Amino acid sequence: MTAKEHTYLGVPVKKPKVAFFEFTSCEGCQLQLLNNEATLVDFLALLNIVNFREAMSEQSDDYEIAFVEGSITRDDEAEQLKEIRARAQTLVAIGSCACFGGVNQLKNRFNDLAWVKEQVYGSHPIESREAMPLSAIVPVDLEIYGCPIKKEEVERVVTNLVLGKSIDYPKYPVCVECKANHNVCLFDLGQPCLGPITRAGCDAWCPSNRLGCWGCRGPAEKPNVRQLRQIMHEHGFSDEQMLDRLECFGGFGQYVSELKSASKE
Amino acid sequence: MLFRVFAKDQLINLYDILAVNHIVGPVSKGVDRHGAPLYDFDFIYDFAELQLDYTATIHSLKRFVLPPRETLCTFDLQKDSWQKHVDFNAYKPTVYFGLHACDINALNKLDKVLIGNVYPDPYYAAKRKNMFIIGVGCTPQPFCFCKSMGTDSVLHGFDLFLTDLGDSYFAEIHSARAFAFMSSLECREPRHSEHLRFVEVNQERMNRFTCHVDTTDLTKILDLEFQAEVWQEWGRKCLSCGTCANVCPTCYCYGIEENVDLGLQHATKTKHLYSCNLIDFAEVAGGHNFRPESHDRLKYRYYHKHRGFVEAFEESLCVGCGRCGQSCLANITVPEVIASVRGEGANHA
Amino acid sequence: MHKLPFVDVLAEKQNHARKQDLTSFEYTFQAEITNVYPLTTTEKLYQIQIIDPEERQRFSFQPGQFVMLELPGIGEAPFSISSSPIRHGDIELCIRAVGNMTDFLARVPRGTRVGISGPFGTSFPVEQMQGHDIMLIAGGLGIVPLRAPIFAVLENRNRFGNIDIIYGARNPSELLFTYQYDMWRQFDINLNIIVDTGDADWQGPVGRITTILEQRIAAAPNMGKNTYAIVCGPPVMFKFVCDMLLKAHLPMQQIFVSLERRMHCGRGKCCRCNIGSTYTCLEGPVFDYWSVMNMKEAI
Amino acid sequence: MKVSCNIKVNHLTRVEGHGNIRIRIKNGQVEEAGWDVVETPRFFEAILVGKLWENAPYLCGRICGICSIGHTLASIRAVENAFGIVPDRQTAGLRLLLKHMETLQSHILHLYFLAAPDFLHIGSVLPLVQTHPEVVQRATRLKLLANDACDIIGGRRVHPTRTVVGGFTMLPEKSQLALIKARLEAALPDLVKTAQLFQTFSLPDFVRETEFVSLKGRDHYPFIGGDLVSSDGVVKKEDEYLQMTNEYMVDHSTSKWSRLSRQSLAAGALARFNNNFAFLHPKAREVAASFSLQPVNHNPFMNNIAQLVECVHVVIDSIVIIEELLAAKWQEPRQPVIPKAGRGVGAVEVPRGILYHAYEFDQAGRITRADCVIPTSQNNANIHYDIIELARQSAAQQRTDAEIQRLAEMLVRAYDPCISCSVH
Ligand SMILES: Cc1cc2nc3c(=O)[nH]c(=O)nc-3n(C[C@H](O)[C@H](O)[C@H](O)COP(=O)(O)OP(=O)(O)OC[C@H]3O[C@@H](n4cnc5c(N)ncnc54)[C@H](O)[C@@H]3O)c2cc1C
Ligand code: SF4
Ligand code: SF4
Ligand code: SF4
Repeated sequence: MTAKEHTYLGVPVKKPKVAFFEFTSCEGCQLQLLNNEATLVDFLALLNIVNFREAMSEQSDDYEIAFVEGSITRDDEAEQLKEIRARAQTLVAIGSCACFGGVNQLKNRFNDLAWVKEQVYGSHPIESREAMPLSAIVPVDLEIYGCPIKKEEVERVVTNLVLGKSIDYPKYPVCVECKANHNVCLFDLGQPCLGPITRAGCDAWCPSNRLGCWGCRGPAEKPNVRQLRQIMHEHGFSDEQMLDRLECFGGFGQYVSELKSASKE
Repeated sequence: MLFRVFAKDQLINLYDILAVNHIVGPVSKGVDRHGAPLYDFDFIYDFAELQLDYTATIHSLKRFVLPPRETLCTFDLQKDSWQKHVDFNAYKPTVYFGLHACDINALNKLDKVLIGNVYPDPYYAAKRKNMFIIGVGCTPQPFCFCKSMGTDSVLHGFDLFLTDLGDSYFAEIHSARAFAFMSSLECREPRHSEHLRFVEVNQERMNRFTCHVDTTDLTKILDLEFQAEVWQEWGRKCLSCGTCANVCPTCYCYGIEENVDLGLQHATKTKHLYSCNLIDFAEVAGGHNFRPESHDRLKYRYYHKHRGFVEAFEESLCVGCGRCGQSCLANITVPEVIASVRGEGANHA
Repeated sequence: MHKLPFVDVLAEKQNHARKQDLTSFEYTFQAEITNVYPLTTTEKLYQIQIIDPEERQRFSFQPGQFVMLELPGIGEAPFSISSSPIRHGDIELCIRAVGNMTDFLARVPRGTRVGISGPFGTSFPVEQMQGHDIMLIAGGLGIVPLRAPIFAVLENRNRFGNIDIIYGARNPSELLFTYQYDMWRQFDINLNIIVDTGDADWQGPVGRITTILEQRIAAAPNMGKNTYAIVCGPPVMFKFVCDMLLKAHLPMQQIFVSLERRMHCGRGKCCRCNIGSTYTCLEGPVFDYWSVMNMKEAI
Repeated sequence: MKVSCNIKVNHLTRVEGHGNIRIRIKNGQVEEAGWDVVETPRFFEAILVGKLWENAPYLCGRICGICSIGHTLASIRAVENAFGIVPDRQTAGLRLLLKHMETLQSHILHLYFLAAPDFLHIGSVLPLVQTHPEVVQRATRLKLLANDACDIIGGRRVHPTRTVVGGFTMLPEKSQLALIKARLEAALPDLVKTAQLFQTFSLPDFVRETEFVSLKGRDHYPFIGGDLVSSDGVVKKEDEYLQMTNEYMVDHSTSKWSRLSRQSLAAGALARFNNNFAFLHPKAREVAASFSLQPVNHNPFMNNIAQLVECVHVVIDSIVIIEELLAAKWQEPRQPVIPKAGRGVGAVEVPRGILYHAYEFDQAGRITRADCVIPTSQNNANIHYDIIELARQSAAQQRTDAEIQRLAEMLVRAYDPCISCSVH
C-alpha cells in the first residue's frame, strides 16, 4: 500500500518497516493480529509489513520493528533470534511465550528433559532444550503480555510506537478492571483466581467470563502473593491449585519457588 | 415534607408510571458460594426484576454517575490544528428506584466535592441533574455501620422515600415532580396510627444495628496515630487491588489516559476511576513514589475519608455501607481498622 | 406515564463564582508554540501564545500558579508558568522531558497547536512581601516556578529590600536561564549559584545549597522577621533548607514552598495530588511552611 | 528437454507453523521429494502429567491458536468421558455452535487469506485491499461474524474462557444469540459470492488415491464424538482411536506420521465430505455440485472446495441450533464434576480433520498419561506422498521449476496444515 505521509502535532510520523516472527508457540498471538477484522485495514495502513510468514509470501530482511512470538526451545531458534535482534531497532516480544516462556516452560518443571522427550517421542531422538523467554537470549525492548495478546492493547502499543509515544502498562492487578466491569468476585462464586496479583491490561478478560484468572500477564508490581495464598486457603483451595495457575505461564517464576518451598513446610 | 401512604400492590403502578424513563434498581445477581443472594444495581426492564427487599448491593451506584471509564472528550486533528469535542455523556433522565439511605447520602457527599467545589465536575453534574431518586428503608446487615457515620437516615437528595409498614408503604415526598407522580397513584394522607407505626418501624431498625465505629475525635486520633504499628499490619495484608475503592459509593479519584486512533486523525481522552491503594497512585516524575508501601496507601485512604474530608466539609466521606470490607479479600474492614488504630482492636500491636 | 424532563447542564446557567456555565470548566484555550529554546539537554523553554487575542488578554495569573498543558492524544500535565504575569496569555513554560507527554513535547516543532487550561492553584504572596527582604532558594528544576516571582519582583524592584537568589544544580551544564543572570544582577540581586560537581570552566562554588545558605545566614545575623523566603526544589532539599531558615528565625508563615505532585485534573477532582487530604492543585502548589508542617507526608 | 530442478522451500509461507518442501528432479526422474516438519515440539503430553484434570482443557487449548476451541472441546470431552459426565442438550448445542463458528472462521481465513492469493498470483491478501476492497471486506465480514460468535459463546475467539468440563462458566445473552442468527442469515449471500469467486479459479487437476478418515455420521454431519470411519471401510469406536491413527516417527519430521490401510491417510474437510456427504445440508450439496465435487474425490486441491461447502453447511446448521436454543429456557450452565480414576478419549472434527485427546487419571483426578493426535500429523504422510506424486506427474508433463514449486506450495496449503499444532 502506498504510504500517506503523516504528521502528528507537527511531528513527522513514519510508517515503520515491520516483520513478524514466531518461535515455539501456538501462533495464536499472530492470529490475534489478523483477528482485528474491524480495524485490520487501518492497522495495516499504519505499518509497512515486510515479513509475516503466516499471512504473506514476500519476505525481506530490512525491517525496523520485529514482533516476535514464541519461546526459545532450540539452538537454531536462539541463533535466528540473535539475527533478528541485530537487524531490528525495536524488538517486541508478543505473548506470554515470548515474554515468560508461556505454557511451554511447564516442561522445565520436571528438571528432566530426557524424561519429557521420552514421554512424547519414546526412543526417537528429538532436539529440544529448556523453554526460555526471549529476554533470556537477547535484550527485548517491549513486551506485550497475554495468552493470547489483546488486540486493543496491540493496537495501542503499535500506534504509540509509530507516534514515538511512550508505552506504559498498568502496574496494578486485574481486580481493578474486574471491578470496573461490575463482575461478581470469582472467590464469592467459589472459584480460585489470580486476579489480585496479576498485571492488569486485559480488561479482566477471564473473570468477566466467570473464569478465574490464571495469571497469563505475569505479576503486577509488588504482588502480595503471600496474602493471596492465605485467601486461597480460606476459600478451600489447595496450594496445588494455586501452583497450577502460578506456574502456568512462567511469569511468576520467583513466586512459584517460594510457594513450593512454603507448601513443603 | 409531605407524607402519603399507599397499599403495597400500588407499587407496580408507581413503576408503570415511571417506566417510560430509564429505570435503575437493585436486581438479583445469583447466589454466592454459601447460597446467600447477591444483588447489584442494574437497568430494569420488568417490574419483576426489581428486588426492593434486597440486603445490599455488591457495587455502589457509582457506575451510573461516575462510570469506571468515561470518554471526556475527543479530538479531530488536522494538519496544523485540532478541535476538541466535549460530551458529558448524559442523554436521558433516569429513575433510581430503591436506594438505601447510605447510597443517597453518598451522592450528597460526592456533590460537595464534585459540584460544590470551585471547579464543578460537569460530567458528574450532568448525570446528577438527571436523576429521579426513590429511596427505600433497609434492614441493617451485620457489616453496616452507617449509624455510626450519621448516614442511617437521609434528609435530602431524594424525590421520594418509601418505608415498608407491612402491608403499605409510607412515602416521604421531597420534590414537586414526585408529588405529581404520587397524585396519579391511589394514596392518602397517613393516619395517626401510621405515624406511630412509622416511628416504630424506624426504631426497630435502629435496634438492629450490630456494627459500630467509634468516631469520637477520629480526625485527631488519625493524626496522632500516623506512625502506629497497626498500619503496617494492615499493609501486610492489603493486596493493593483497589477493590475497596471501586465498590465504595464515595471514592472518586481517577486517572486520565489519552489515546490516538489507528488512523492518526482522531484522539480520545478517557477518564478511568483509580484507587489510592494502587501502587503508582502517588508516583511522580523521576519515579519518586510518595506512598511506596501498601500501608502508606491504605492509611491514606482512611486519612482522606475520615480526616481530610471532615476538615473540608464537616463530615466524613464514609457512609458506613460496609461494601469495602465485604469485598476485600483480605478482610480489611473499616470498623476493624479504626478500632485497631484507636488501640481497641485485636489487631493492635 | 410520566416522562422526566432532561436537564441540559450545558444550557443551565450555574451561579459559580468563577465562570458562567459548566462547559467553561472543560474549556481548553487553543494556543500556539511560538518559540522553543533548548536550555540544556533535557529542558526546553517554550513560548506559548493563546491564539484568540481576546482570550489571551483575559488570561491572567499570579506568580506561582500553573497551567495544564495538553497535547491532544498524547497527554496533559501541569507546568508552572515561568514568565512575567504582565504578559498575560503569552506565557513561557520551562519543561523537562521526563516521560510520556514531556518527551513528545520535546519533538514538537514551532507553530504546533497545544491546549492550555488554567491558571490553577495558589500563588506566592508577592504583594505581601513588599518592603521585605526576599530569599529565593531553588534546587534544580525548582528555579522554574521561581522565575515568575522573580519577574514580578524585578518589575517593581524598588519596593523590595535585599533580594537573594540561591540556586543549586548538579553540574554547570544543568543550569537553567544562564542568559538571564547578568540581567538579574543588574537589578541588584545577590545571585549565588552552586553546583554539586564543577567542570573545567566552572569558576563558582562547588557544594550543596545549604553551604551557601549557611554563609548567607551567618552574614546577616538578624534576617529573621524581615525576610520572606521561597523554596523550590526536590523534596529532599525542602527539609534541610527550611530547617535552616527556621533556625535563622524566619517565621513559618513567611517561608513558602511550591510542591509537586502527580496531577491529572488540576481541578481538585482526581485526588492524585492529595497530600494527606489536601489538594495540592487547589490549596497549593504554593504553601507556607506552617501548612506543610501540618500535612502528613508533605515532604 | 527433460525436467531437472532442485526446489527447496524452507519455512513455507501462508501456513500455520514451520514446514519445508523439497523436490529434486534430474532428467525427468524424481530423485528425491518430500515434506519435512521442522517445528519445535512443546511436549504438551508430558506437561500434562501430574496436573489436575481442570488444567487439561485450559492448557490443551493452547496447543493451537487457530483451532483452540476444537482442542478445548476435545480435551473437555476426554475428561468428561473419563468421569462419566454426559453434557445436556443445552451444553451440547452451545458447544456445537461454538465449534461451527470456529470452523467458519478457520475456513474463511484459509480460503481468503492463505489459499486465494495463489490463484490470484499474489503474495498475500494485502494487495487486494487496494484492488478488490469488496473481496477483503467480504472476507473480514464473514470472519468477524464467526469470531464475534466465538466471543459471545466461548468468551474469547482464541483460547476460549467459558468452556469448562461440565459445561460453560456462563451463558450468552439470548439477545446476542438472536443477533448472531440474523448475521448468519445475512452471511449466506456472502458465501454464494465466495463460491462465485472460487469458480473463477482453476484448481489443478491432480489425483492420488488415498484413504479418508473422519468421524462417522449417524444422523448428522459429524463434528463432536461418535464412531470413526475410513473410506476404505474401517470402522472403530471413539476410544479405539489408536487403531485409526497408528502414529510413528520419521527422521525428517518433528511431527509424527500416521497410516491405516494404506501407506498414508487423509483427514480434513475433504475426508468429512467424502465420508459423510449424505448428511450435508442440501444447499451445501448444491455448492459442491456447482464445482462438480462429489464423493469420493481424490484431488487434494478440492479440500478448498470442501471447506467452502462446509462453510455453507455450518452456517445453516448454526441457524437451526440457535433457533432451538432461543426457544428453550436457559438451564444451569454447568454440571458438577466429580473426578475419578479412569481413561477418557475425546474425538472432535476440527477444521483440519479429526482430533483426538486421551487422558488417564488417578483417583484424585490427576493426569497420569496424556495423548493428543492432531489432524495435521495424520495428514503428514499424505502430504509427503502427494508431493512425490506431484513431482512425478510434473516431470512427466515437463512443467517449469517455478510452476512445480508453485503447485507444490499450493498443494501443501490446500491441506491447510496446522503445523505448530501437529508438533505440540
Ligand atoms: C504544580 C506543578 C508544576 C510543575 N511545573 C513543572 C515545570 O514548570 N516544568 C516541568 O518540567 N515540570 C513541571 N512539573 C512536573 C510535570 O508536571 C511532570 O514532569 C509531567 O507531568 C510529566 O508528564 P509526562 O506525561 O511527561 O510523564 P509521565 O509519562 O506521565 O510520567 C513520567 C513520570 O512522571 C510521573 N508523573 C506523571 N505525571 C506527573 C505530574 N503531574 N507531576 C509529577 N510527576 C508526574 C510519573 O509517575 C512517572 O514517574 C510540575 C508539576 C506540578 C504538579
Ligand atoms: S484475566 Fe488473567 S488469565 Fe485472563 S487474560 Fe487477563 S491476565 Fe490473562
Ligand atoms: S483494602 Fe482490601 S480491597 Fe482495598 S486494596 Fe487492600 S486488599 Fe484490596
Ligand atoms: S469507605 Fe467502605 S464503608 Fe465507607 S462508604 Fe466507602 S465502601 Fe462504604
